[in-house]
Amino acid sequence: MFELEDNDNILEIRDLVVQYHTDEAVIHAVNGVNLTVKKGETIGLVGETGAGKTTIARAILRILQTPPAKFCGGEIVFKGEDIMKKTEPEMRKIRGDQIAMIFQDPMTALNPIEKVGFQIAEAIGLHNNIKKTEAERRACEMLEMVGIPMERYNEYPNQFSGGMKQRVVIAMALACNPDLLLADEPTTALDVTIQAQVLEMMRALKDTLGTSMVMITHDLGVVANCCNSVAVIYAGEIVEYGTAEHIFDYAKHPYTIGLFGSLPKLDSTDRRLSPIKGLMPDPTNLPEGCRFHERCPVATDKCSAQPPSVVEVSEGHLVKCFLAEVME
Amino acid sequence: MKESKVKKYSYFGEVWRRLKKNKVAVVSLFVIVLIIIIALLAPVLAPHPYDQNNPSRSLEGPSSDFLLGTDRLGRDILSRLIYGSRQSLQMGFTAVIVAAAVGIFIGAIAGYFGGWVDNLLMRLLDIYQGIPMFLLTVTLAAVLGPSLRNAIIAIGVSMVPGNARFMRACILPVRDMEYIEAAQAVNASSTRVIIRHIIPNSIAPMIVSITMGLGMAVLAGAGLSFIGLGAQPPIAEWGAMVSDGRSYMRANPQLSIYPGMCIMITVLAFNLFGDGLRDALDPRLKT
Amino acid sequence: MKKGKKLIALLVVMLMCVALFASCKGGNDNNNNNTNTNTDSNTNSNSNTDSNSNSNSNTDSNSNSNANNQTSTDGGQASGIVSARDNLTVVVTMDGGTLDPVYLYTNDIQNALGLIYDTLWVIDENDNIDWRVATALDRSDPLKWIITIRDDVYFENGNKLTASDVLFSLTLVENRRGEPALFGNVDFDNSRVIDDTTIEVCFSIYNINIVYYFATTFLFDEESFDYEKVAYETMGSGPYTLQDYVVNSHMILKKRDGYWGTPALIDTITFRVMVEEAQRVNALQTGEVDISSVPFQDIEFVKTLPNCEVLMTSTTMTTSLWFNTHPDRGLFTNNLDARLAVAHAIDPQAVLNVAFSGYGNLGRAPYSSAITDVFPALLDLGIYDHGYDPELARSYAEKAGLMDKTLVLINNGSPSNVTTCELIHGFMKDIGVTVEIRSYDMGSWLAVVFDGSAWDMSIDFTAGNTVAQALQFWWAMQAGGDYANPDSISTYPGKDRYIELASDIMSVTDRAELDSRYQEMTDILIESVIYMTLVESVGAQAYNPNLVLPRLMYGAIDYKAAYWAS
Amino acid sequence: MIKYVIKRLLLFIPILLGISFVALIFIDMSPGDPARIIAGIEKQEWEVEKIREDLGLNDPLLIRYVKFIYGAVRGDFGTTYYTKRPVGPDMMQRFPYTLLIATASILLAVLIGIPLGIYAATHQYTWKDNTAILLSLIFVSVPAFWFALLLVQVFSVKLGWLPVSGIQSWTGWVLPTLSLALGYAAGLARQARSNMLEVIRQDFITTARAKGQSEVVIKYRHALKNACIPLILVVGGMYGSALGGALIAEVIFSVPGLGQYMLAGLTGRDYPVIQASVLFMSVIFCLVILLIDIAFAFIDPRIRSQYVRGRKRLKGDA
Repeated sequence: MFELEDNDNILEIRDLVVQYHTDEAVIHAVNGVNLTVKKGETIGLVGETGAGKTTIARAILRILQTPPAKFCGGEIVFKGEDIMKKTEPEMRKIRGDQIAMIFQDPMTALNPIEKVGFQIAEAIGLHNNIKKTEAERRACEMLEMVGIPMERYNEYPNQFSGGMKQRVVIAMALACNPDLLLADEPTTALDVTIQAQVLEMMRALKDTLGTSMVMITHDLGVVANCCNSVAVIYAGEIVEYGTAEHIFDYAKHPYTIGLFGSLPKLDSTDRRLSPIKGLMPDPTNLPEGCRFHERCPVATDKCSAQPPSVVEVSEGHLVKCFLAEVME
Repeated sequence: MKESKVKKYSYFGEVWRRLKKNKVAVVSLFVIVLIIIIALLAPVLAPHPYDQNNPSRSLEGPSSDFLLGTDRLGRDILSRLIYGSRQSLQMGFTAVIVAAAVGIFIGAIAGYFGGWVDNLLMRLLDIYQGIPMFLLTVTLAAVLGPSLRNAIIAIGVSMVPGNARFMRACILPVRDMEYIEAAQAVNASSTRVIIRHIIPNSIAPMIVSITMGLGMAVLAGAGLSFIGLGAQPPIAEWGAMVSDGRSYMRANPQLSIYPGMCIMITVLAFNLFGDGLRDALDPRLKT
Repeated sequence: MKKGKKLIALLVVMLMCVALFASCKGGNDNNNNNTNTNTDSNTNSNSNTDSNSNSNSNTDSNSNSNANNQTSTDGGQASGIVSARDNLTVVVTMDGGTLDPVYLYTNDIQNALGLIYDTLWVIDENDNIDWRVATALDRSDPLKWIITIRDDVYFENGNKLTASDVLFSLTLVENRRGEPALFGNVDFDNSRVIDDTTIEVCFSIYNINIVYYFATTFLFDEESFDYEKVAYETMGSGPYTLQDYVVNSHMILKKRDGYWGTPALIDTITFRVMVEEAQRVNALQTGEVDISSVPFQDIEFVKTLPNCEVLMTSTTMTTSLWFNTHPDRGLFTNNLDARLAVAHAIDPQAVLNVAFSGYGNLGRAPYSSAITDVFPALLDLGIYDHGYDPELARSYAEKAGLMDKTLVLINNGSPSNVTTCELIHGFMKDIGVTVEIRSYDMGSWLAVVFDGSAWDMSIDFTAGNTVAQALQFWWAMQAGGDYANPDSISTYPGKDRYIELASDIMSVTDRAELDSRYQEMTDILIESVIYMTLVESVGAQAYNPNLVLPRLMYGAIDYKAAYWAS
Repeated sequence: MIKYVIKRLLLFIPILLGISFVALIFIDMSPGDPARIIAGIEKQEWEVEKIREDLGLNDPLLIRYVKFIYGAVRGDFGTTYYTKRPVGPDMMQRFPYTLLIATASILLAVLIGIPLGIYAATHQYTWKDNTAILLSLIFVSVPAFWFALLLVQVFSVKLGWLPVSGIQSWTGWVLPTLSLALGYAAGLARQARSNMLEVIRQDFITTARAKGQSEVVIKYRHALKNACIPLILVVGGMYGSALGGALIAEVIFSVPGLGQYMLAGLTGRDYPVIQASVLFMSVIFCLVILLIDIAFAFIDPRIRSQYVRGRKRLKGDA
């Protein structure tokens, strides 16, 4: 493995802006996101659906369909090089080998008419010029690692259950021992028991292979379970970033608080949940100032006038809200 | 409540809004409406009655009183084209509607009930489809006697198996959807489920196959005229005009070209509109 | 902007199609709206020639190059289009589907079989006997003919053709096709073979047409004859032998050495089946075929082709309008005014110009010119100069009470008949009478025609080329008329006298007697006017001018004697 | 798999019996009487009656049906009314030509249609896509016989490359096949295009892309294979109609096929010919459907895998 530069950040996203241009309107999916991922770290991206989490992940891997999607600015620095500047062939070398991705719906993530083993071997074969038989042996190895008997190498996706399929997808993603794993709501489509097994397995693999991971989810339980640090996303912006402890115990941003407020807690006695009122803002015309001010219980005129700046409430705990400035 | 009303209206509004975006579909819709208007106002629009022979002026080129010239019997081609639109559209629409109605019914029942009903109906369709379409149309036209009405029935009847299979293929996935089980849970009667839930939801692809089917029906009519069992003279029908004109292709190709163009424009318009409709109805297709 | 591109693509494709259509417009200028009136079509066709000259000139050069290398095999060079000098390609319009002459219903293939099988004699254009296998015919006693035949005729398998073969062949038609009428009056029981080269044929009653029937009866080899195989193989004694036969596609005949007569002059003759009339003209234009019938609308064009000459041949077909006088229908029964109304309303000249593009003659008599040439007296009967007079027709129609009625006009679906019906529909509409046209295919038309209550008028052609056939045809038209029981025929004035004259007309030998009988019979028909001849159609045959084609009866080509002049 | 095939084959028997019975009913109802057609117009009624008696047209429907089936089982389809030739051998002589046209045109349709459709799908939103669609639409909307005559005008008369008609040399086969194929190619192109568009949007394509697979491989291996499998059923259906559609090419290009034989039989009310041809065409048609279903089950791993693990129930075979 080559030597990293001074800092051990494996991924740095600076002021990333991504928009979707369709005939009717322009959708502002990502509006200036800044994020850093340290080596071996697992960062959780949390937010409601449609906040732009998946767009960020796909932007990192540059697999966004460019007719509708459009990069409007910002940099994605991966191991010191800006992904944006890379040519497509170079990108192809990185995809699957250095950055891998796991998708949400296992049911449709696998090619229905190709053997499971073959699909994994294909990933391996793409990035190391080794003989087919060698690639197949490695694929079998990966299957064993994710807890699938090697004999099922030649079976087809429709012969696997949801959970098993997701294991295959994970095996495929980790086949080339990537440095960064992007997991886009890997367990949402699975029921709870399988979810726990899959998360457990991912964490074990992550530790043995030392991969850093970006876990995208709207399930706070998953974040608590396996993320070192957390970034809360709202309407294409990171409104709060910090370690898991910061977010869970010392959440400052009204949206983050609202998120936790809408979670039933076992030990609490209050009868009613306090969900955040209203709906996600329309991405085609986002509100002025702080995107959250329409739904924010503690919003002031200032909030709707200008966008708040990022404030470091405590060491490593950033919040983008005027209230935070006051509190400090 | 405001929201719920918006929801109901928006489906068709949504479809119309998306359809409007697709310029080609709009143009085709305009052409279709134009043809339908021409067909309805045929007697008024046509400068001459369609069966007005004047043998002395046969096969004339375009002139002041015969804008597109005359055919072999000296009849004005333009008027025959205008009347022809009425016959061809009538042939197309009725044949397709007959085929769609019967097809949907059989397809729905076969798709919904499954099991031995499905098997029985499918085997019946096999028998039906076993007899090649052209033989079916020719025999029906021969049995019922050669006339436009019988040609329509013959074409419509021979398109039933296709529609039925298509409908069944649409229903199979829909049948296991939750909302169907939900309806069954409320023990709605099977017919109610079929009519209220299954058919409307599978109607989208059906509509598309109907618009495409229209083109096929007009062409099948032309084919029947080729074998001599299509529309009966002196009725003006595009297919028959193309078929009659084919032996004059060298010196007077216009006898075939004008009706041929009309058929092509109509079929093109319906197919393009069908394409547009399908994209509008199924948004996922058109990201 | 994206949508704009779609429209541009639409235009591009449209232009391409128009160009494609225009290309098929032949030589004349490409814009569709040039004047195309009948007279102009000549100018068009002239301009055709110069633009086509280049494509044709190469056909000429090819055929010339063939001329010098005589040994070239059949026309099958790479282009396979140009006919070599020792190959003749003839187009037939329909394939009978069998090689068994007895069951062959189309005369195209019959001509082809005429080159494989021999016949006793052939009737040439001016109606005299052209001897073939037979050398002499003694008809002194009309009921007992003595035929002497040659003794040097051999079949392909080497068997000698003897008198018993001839008698066998004559009886063959009798018992297989069950056609008593055709040979009805040949008494085969006491016809006998006198010696190897002479036969005695006896008749129960004399029929002047027997000489024509014998001219078309093929002579089989009795020893090797097989009732099954005759439909698939041929064993003839004629100048050609069958090399290849694919039904509905082609039949290739090869010259046979060992033929008793003067050897045929052309090595291989290919008969190609072409059902679609437009294709026949295309084949003539590319030079693929040498002889082919031509549809009327293309005669002008074919005349302009350098490798084509068009010969008009008289046919026995007359397109006529029948009135259904059967009492079940009643509209025309004993209602002369109604029939005259229709007769005056129709302009036969228009029918000739439109349905037959002007080729053919105006109908003059109930039968074709082939008969009136033999019996000229029939021509000046004045029945058929009805004269196109709409006003007179309208007055008759009012008198006959046709105004509010709908007349049903049926036809057997052949294109010229359908067009004639459409014309009649127009003419009758002019005098205020509605006519409903019902076109059938041949099968259903025959069924409807014999249902006296189902139709008022019918357009069809009478195929009768002999008086006998024409007469029988009328009987049948009276809805199942039957010699044996006259009361089955609808009543009209002079019926009994008509039956008396018609029943034994075929045994009349004296020409004067025949003339007077026909005269009287036709007078009776005038009164009932059950029948109006509109057009006596002709045939158009295109052939390569370098060919010499001797003619037989009714314009049939004698291929045996045909040869390439240059 | 074998068990399924046998089941389908056994199912043939009732289908074919059904088809021939329906055909007989159609014939019986149709106007026109073969005896009169054979006798021609001159014959008297009693003669026609005699012919009708010999042909056995007076026996009741059921007896004629049983006689026909009894004969068909033994391979004897009776003789035609006009030429008195046994119908069986006649059909065998003509059938290869129809089979050849139908197969050649469907193959050509596949070779032209599917690539055109895939090309259009992979170049969506460009003028290439629109032109491909419009081209295919135009071929779908032009009557086949008219198009055939147009082809003859251009390729035989104007350019002189191909013979006008007749199948004596292989060049004679080009135009009939082309005129029939383009109609089907258009249908296939549009089907292939919509399948391809459907497949390109699915998640496993994004997964493949995430694996670093090149766009070309994704399109022409993953997507193409998924898009083409359902096309097998479409081609199967088309093949059936091509057997019937070949008639137009047979009439115009003088190809001695079964279509013309059947049409002549129909217009001439030649009952043995009609019954035998209907039965024959239906056997071929059902065989084609069965072959297509088996091929589909065999090629599509989703269905084949069901059999490997012994699960018998086959999801709807439509």
